[in-house]
Amino acid sequence: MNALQGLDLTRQLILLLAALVLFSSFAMLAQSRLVGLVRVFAWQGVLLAVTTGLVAYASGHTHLYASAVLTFFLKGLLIPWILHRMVLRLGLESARESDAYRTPVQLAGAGLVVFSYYVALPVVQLSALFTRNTIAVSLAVVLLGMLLMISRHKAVSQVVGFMSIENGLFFAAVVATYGMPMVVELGVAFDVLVAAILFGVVFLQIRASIDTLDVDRLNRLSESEP
Amino acid sequence: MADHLTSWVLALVQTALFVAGAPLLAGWLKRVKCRLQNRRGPRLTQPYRDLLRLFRKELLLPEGSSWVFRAAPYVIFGAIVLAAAVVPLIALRLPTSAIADVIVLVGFFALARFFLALAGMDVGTAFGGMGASREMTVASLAEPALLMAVFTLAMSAGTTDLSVAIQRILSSGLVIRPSFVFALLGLLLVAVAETGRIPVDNPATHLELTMIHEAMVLEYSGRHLALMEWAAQIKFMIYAALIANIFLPWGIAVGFGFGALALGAAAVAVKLALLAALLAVSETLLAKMRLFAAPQFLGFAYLLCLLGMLSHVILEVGG
Amino acid sequence: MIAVYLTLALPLAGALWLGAFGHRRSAGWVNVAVSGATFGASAAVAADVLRGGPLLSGGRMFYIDAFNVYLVALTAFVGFTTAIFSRPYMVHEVEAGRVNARRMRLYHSMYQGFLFTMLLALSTNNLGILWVAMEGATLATVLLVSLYRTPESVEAAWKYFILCGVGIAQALFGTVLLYFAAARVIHARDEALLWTSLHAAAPGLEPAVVGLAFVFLLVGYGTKVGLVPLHNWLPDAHSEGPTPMSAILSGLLLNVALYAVVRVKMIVDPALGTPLAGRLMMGFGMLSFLVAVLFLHRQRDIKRLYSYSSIEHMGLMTFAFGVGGPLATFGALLHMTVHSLTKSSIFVTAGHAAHIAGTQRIEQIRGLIRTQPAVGWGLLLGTAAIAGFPPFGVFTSEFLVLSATMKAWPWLTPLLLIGLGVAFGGLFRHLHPMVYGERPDSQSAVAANMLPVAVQLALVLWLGLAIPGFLAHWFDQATHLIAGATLLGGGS
Amino acid sequence: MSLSLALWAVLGALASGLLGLAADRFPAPAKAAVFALLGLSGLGAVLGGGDALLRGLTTAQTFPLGLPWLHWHLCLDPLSGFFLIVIGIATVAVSVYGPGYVREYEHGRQSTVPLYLFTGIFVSGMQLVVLAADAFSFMVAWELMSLSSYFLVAYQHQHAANRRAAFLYLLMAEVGGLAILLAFGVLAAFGGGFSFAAMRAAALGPGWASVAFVFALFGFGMKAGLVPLHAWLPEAHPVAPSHVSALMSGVMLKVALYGLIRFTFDLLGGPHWDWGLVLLLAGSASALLGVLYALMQHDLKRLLAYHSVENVGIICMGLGLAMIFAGTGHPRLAVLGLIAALYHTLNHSLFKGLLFLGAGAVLQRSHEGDLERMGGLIGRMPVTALFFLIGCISISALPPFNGFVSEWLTFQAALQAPALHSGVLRALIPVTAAALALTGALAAACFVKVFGVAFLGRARSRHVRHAREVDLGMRAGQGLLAALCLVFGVLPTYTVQALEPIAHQLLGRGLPSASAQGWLWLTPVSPQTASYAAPLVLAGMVLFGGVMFALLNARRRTRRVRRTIPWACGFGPLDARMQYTSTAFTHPIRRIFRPVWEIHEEVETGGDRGLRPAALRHRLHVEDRSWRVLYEPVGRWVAVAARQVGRIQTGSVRTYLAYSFLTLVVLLWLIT
Repeated sequence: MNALQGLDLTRQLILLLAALVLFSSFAMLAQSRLVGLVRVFAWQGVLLAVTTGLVAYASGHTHLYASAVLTFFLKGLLIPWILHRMVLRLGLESARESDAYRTPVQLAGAGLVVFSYYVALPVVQLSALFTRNTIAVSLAVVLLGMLLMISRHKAVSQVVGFMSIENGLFFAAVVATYGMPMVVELGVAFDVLVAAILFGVVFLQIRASIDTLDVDRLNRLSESEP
Repeated sequence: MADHLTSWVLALVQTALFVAGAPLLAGWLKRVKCRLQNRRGPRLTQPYRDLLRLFRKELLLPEGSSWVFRAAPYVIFGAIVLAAAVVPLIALRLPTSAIADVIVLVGFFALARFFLALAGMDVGTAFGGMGASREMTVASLAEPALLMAVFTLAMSAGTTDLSVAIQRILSSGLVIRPSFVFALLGLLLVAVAETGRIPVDNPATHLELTMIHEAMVLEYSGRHLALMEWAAQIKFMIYAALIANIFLPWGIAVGFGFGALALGAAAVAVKLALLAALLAVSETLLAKMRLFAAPQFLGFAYLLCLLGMLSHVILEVGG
Repeated sequence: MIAVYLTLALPLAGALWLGAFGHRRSAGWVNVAVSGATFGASAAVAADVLRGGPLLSGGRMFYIDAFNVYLVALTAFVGFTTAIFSRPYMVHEVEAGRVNARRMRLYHSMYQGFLFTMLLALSTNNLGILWVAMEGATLATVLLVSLYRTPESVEAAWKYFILCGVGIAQALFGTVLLYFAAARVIHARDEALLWTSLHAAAPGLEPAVVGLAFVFLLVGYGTKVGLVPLHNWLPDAHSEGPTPMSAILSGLLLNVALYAVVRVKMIVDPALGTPLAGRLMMGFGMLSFLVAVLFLHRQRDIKRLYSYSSIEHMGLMTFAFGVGGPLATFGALLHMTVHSLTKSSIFVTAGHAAHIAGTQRIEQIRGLIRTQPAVGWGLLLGTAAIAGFPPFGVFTSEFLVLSATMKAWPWLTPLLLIGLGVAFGGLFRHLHPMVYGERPDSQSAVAANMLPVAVQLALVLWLGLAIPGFLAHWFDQATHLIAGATLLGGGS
Repeated sequence: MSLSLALWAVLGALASGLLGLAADRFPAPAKAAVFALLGLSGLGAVLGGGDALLRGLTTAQTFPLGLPWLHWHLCLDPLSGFFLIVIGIATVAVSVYGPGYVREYEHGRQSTVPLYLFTGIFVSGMQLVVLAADAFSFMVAWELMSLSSYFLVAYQHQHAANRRAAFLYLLMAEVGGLAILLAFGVLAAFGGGFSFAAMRAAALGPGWASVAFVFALFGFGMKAGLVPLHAWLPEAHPVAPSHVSALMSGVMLKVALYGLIRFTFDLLGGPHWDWGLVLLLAGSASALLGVLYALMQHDLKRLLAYHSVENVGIICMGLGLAMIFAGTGHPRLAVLGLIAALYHTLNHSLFKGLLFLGAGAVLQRSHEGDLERMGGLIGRMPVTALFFLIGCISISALPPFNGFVSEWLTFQAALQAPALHSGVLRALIPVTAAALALTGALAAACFVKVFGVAFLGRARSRHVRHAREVDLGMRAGQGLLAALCLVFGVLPTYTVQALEPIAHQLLGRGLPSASAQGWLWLTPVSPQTASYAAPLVLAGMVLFGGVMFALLNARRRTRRVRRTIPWACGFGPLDARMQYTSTAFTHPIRRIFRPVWEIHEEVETGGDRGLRPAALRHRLHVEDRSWRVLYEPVGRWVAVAARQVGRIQTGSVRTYLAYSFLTLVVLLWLIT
């Protein structure tokens, strides 16, 4: 915290980036085309990478640079690229999510942001306003990611939502705690990468078995009366 | 010791009196009844002749019957005579009455009935089964009512020993207890049912659809039948003696002096004669009822006995 | 310490080797051999701990204490016995044409990979690594769930992946928050996620953050434990994957996830100073228990049936850990052991039963005792054991949990008892027609190796009759760690 | 000494079961060894229990089994000694009877291994229950008993009805076991430990004590078959192999009663009178409904099982009276009630065991379990018939056999009601006694039916016509029990004396008045109040009946008898179908007590020929009302609840995500 005292501008920038990350989450909620969704997701990754770099610069934790680079390649390039390829390969370029409930979902998203602040309020009483805000934002991004997953029918959208949850908590890790220990961070990155690849594999399997990527069609296994 | 022996001898004599007197009571009953119905009626000793004749007759056994059929008359006779030995007839404090109390007495009757019903079923005819079924049904309703009456008595006398109970009633003098009135009425009804009299059963009928007791002994002949009949007569007398001596105990011998015993014998003879006459009157007035009216009849008996019990608990002891 | 490394290295090496050669006919044996060696190593770990107390590796990377040592051994053991079962089972699957060579490679490799992640999660001292391992477990098994490529199995895999993925992501958020709280107290950054340091520093952590973290961790790992209403992936994944995987999922993964929750609770309790964590666990545990027992009544698939039973038992354990106190904790620890032994053996038997009948549908599995007595009796005894009949060990642990509940929360005991009764009815109403009766013409005996089942049930029986001294000692030490009081020292 | 003997008995039974594992490979030696060991085990139980009972000793021991801090406590005191005897006698009889009986299964399609194995475990479980002196080992032994007997019930699982019965049985056992556990839990929570010693020391308020009692009554009552928890019993007991049915009905129910006695009289401390009232009423209801339901059965073993419900009711009436008297400060009378209950316990195990063995003999020889297809067996199986008749007389509570004595004692206890202060109790207890009288009379009716229909008359089916007498071992097994029925009926004074140590143990005093007049006279309260001289009764009956027999049959001329055709209303030769059937026999009772059962009766007349129908079809189903009232609703509730809960699992992954999301949000909201 002391290190940040004199760097007002950086802090402001980080807050701005936080706002942008949050905005990108909303953009994802608003985006109905899959291709667009993946693109916004890529931007979120990039924003994350930039934030990481900025924090690294501000805090002087050099390992965060590595993290920033990793994030950029992984979340800004590689995973969006994988997803994009999937979309193309599955012939979903022009696929759109249905527009039903778009507005309520957006409003719910706004509510979630307020809720996140409400939850974060008592948490960091001792901490500076800045940290509290970043925690709240990352919490909001996590919750918005879940909202995205709940409100979307397409498997690809759900994956994007999932990845954006990861982005949210990664954001918290970077901004609030200057990243995790390196070994953990590497492990997490590895897991995320494997997850992305596996998602691709499962897409193909779903596609092969039910001929669509609509998750609402995956309802054979249930307990309620047919 | 001599006293001990005397009492045992007396007990045996009393039992013998029971056994010997039972046909006489039956004859008396029949005679009174005939008179009431404006018939001449047989002689008082007719039942003895009947028994004698049966004893002399050839024994016929139905085909397919087992040893149960042959053993039943003896078991029944034994159980009933044993029951007779327990009931005070002319004297109290006899040692035999300590062998069994009134509950055991009921048990003896039940044992006799058990074998009677089995014997009825042994032949394999429809009659036997029918009689057994009806007998057991009636008995299973009569028995709780009987015991309820007995309990009323036992609770107010504080004992189930008949001899002791009668003694206590005697010693308490003439007290009109509502419980006893109810119990007496109940017991009368039960006795009617248990001994197979009108209106529950009719010993004189052989109409296939109505008989109970006769249906079971239908296949008996000769000495077996004699034993069965005799046992039934003794049973009737036991009930009569019970009612007479419990509710009107006066006259019964408390000591073993000759005078007391003679008085006891005379008193009980009068009481039994009156009771039999009363029954004859009721049998003349009433008609036999349907089998399925019997539950109501016995239910009423049970109710009376229950009332007796409750009035004892509530009126005589106090809450 | 070498034994610990060996325990981890062996399955990792096995995973790599089998990834390359797992399609060979000998792969099943290799799988058995590696698992057996791992079990041997884990036994050595256990012996080490028994002799010298808790082990802490050089870089404080790994930590084995009384709480996880028996879980390590148990995990390796169940992994081993299931591998024995898996060999003929998968041969049968290959012969039936349900699995091709490539998938066999995947299967064998991932089997070892899964074991590796489980053992890593148990033995690591770092909550971050714990998370990585848990996520790794999901990743290792997701393709196993869809191994048969039927629409149902793909669907199950998707649900498994998404729900566990989201859950585990929440756990990561919780971990981050914990790290955030710890960073304030522990200044060496690399140590702030070490369980040993966290545990030592726990009373100084900021309660608000820790509370928030616990919620995320509970929901996250709770998803993997199968707590209602986060359990929905569990029956699907268990029923659609190959049976050996169901056995190790039920016998191991759920345990390890619960282990993670309890480890976290051990930090959270001193930090919060309130019974919040326990109460939440009790609530989730009870809810899971009650809902799962009702689900048991509606099942049509044998493996699904037993997976709901797993939810029920995990709920009970969570509840017991939530109740806290030495008696309940001891019971819960014992229950973890006996449940995983029993349940994995049940799944093994159910797998054979499904092979016999050619389907997993309960209504088509009939007359097992007549068809193949070993399988029929195995299923019957296993189910009796899991339903909590003495002298099997499940009874002992349920007895402890119940009596602890009776002391602490008497009015909750009737709920538990009703639940156990309903669960029993649910299990046996389906079990009865399966094991009893005449053999249908369509069924015939299959090659089955019931030795693992017999060994495991015998162990459960042994635990029900008497708990061996060293195990009781560990349980007691773990109880001391978790509940802060021992049972043997001053117990009733 | 006595305890180690009892432990050897437990081990013997266990070893017998384990030896049974070899039955597939070495059938003959395994069978011999199994039953020999079982018999030795029973003998050991009788001797060990007898030693403890007669000498009034209490010996305790712990075993390093069970929980690390709660080893198995085993203890043999007079109460457990008595129940060991009960178990032991039946075990001995079964071990003599068994080898002949299982011959039927040896060449059947199922292996005899489970039969031997679980019989051994079952017996050892029962013995262990009465020896256990802490809640944990008690529960282990208890459930061991339940589980192994369940496997025996399911032994002949090819019939769907048996499977259903077994399921129901285990379900009830589980539920009952849980209730017992709860009862122990309440005590343990107050007493600070699970050993019986700690529980005795528990200081409970009356409220908690009543809670514990209610749970115990529910749990043990379920096992014992108290109405309305009895419905499983007549389903389960009859479907086990008959010698096991004898053990289940004859002994296992007693073990449940042991639990009840142990729990209420010993562990809970002084029983309250209101518990006694509850037990008395439950007992009366069981006795009466049990016998009424039994009357309507025509499956022999099922009928016997319903009679077990009845007899358990009678025993509970005695126990209830004992509790009422003990709770109102009349320990002497409480002892009377307790001894009556214990005596009936012993008696029921004897005659019910005997009857089940007899039923097994009939079943084995005729392959008929249905009374309506039997008849005339007395000519074909005379020895079995005689023993069965003794059983029938005993269970019908007729003098001079044993069933009568214990019912008589129960009546005597009930008649001491005037000693009580409460007018309600004074009035109520005789009414229950009258219910007992009704029960006894109905039981007699029922056994007239059983014996009359099964053994007397003419054979109703081909199998029965060709039945033969069973082998020596099976006859000996029955003979043993039949002889004991007579012995315990004729020597009640000794028996009551032998039971006194239990009264000393539980109620702190004995019943010296019972035998004050010498061995001939049983005078439970005082000679003035009531006396019963069983030996004289027997002698008198033999005397009077015998004298008459001798007199009448002495002369040679009278010894010859002629056989004639019985009168059949002139419808030609007598036909087996003309006989009264079991259903017909009970028709009057069915009409009188109509509301007790659920009766589905239909009469179909076929072949429309006006007033003379060519075919007549009568269908009668008499069902136990407790199904409709108690069991079906529970099943329905569970089904409804399961369906409702099933709705949450929709199958949609988005819904599931929403659950996860909402859980998170709610929890976050909760903690802030």
